[in-house]
Amino acid sequence: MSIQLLYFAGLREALGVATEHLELPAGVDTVAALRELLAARGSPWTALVTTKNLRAAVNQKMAGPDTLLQAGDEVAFFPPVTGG
Amino acid sequence: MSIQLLYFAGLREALGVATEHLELPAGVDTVAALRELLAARGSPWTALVTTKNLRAAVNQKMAGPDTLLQAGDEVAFFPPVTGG
Amino acid sequence: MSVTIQAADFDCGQEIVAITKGRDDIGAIASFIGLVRADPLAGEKINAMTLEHYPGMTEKALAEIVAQAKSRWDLQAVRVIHRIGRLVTGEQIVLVVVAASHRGSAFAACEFIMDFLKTKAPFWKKEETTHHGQWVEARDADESAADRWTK
Amino acid sequence: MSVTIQAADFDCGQEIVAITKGRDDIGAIASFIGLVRADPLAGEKINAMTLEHYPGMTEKALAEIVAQAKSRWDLQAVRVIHRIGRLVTGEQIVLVVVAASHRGSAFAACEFIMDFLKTKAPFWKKEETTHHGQWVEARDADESAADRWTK
Repeated sequence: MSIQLLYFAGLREALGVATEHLELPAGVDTVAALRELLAARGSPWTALVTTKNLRAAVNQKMAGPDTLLQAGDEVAFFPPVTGG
Repeated sequence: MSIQLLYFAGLREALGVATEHLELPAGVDTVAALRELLAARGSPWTALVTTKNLRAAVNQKMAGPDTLLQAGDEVAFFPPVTGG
Repeated sequence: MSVTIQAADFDCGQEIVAITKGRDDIGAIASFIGLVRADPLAGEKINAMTLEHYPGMTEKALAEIVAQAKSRWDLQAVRVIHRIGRLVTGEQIVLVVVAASHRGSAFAACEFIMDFLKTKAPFWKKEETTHHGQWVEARDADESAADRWTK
Repeated sequence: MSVTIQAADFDCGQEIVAITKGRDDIGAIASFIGLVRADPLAGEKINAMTLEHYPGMTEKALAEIVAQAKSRWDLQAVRVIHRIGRLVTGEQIVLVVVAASHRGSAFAACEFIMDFLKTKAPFWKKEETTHHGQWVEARDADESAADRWTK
């Protein structure tokens, strides 16, 4: 299944990528598994597992490591928010 | 000794007086004694002792029953404040 | 001048501009506006109210409240405007603007000033409907609100 | 529309007029403005910051925060404006205006919205000095401020 990925702020800059389409291999169906899959690309992608307090959102709602992924999902990774 | 008296809001309306100069008789030298003196004028002045939570200020500072009066003082009586 | 008693209306935006103009050290501005509400009174709706005050003492009381706020919190600017005279429903009565580096201090000081203004500043409101006029009674809730700061 | 994300500046006074115009039931308006402060960074002064956000999710998060505030307090109107893009020191970043019958609700809801906006709305600040740029780190104090509302 394919998903849409978004990266924001310091993470976006570290990766040098803001968005990508990704075809998920079988078995990668949670936020935690997706982070491991991306980190396996090597530096700078290891940030997906090493960044302190990295946040994830699935379909624009905050998500935890166990949140299940479905085809067509919009998944975003970003640092803790600092607006206001 | 003589003092300046001021009345505000509902009390001013009840008394029909906003300000007066008053020559204090000997022995009337506290806020409490002044209230008794004024109340002794009879209705509507009894309000000075019967009004619930009546406030007093001496020289524009909140005063209690025991606050001492001196010649030339400005003494004000008024209901609890309701601004804002 | 941080405290003004006036009959004229005020503009919160203009007062904020006056406080912030040319400064780059303010991080947070909390403000409060009180308005005349068309509450029911004696079976009718309130049309207006008249604000009476004690000239001289009012200014001193407000200056003292602002000084207390400045001693409790690290504030960069405080502006208080309180109107007097007759105001119809929907009109603005009071404005308190507090500028600080951080929002916690700005919010706390703004609420503190309002709580003490409501219980310590010599203003009195007389509400009017078409057929009635009545002096507003002090609310116990306002005393409680002010008391919590002394704990 | 109670929530707006925009690059343009805002006027607190105009927003308050828009909320109160033609109404006579509002007694209290609490508002908050956050500004860009010239704090020190890497031995220099901050000149500006750039606000990034997550289009779509930001609007949803803010609408959710406003809905929560409305469910906790009896509010008559809420207005939130958050700017994005590059802002220099002294510029306004965020505005929250809350109208209610009584001041306690207005103050509490305004502070609640700011606390949750700071921890739940997907905005990120990058500060810049003449020679440096640095993403702002989330403050533990902001998490604590938001946590107190869940007690």
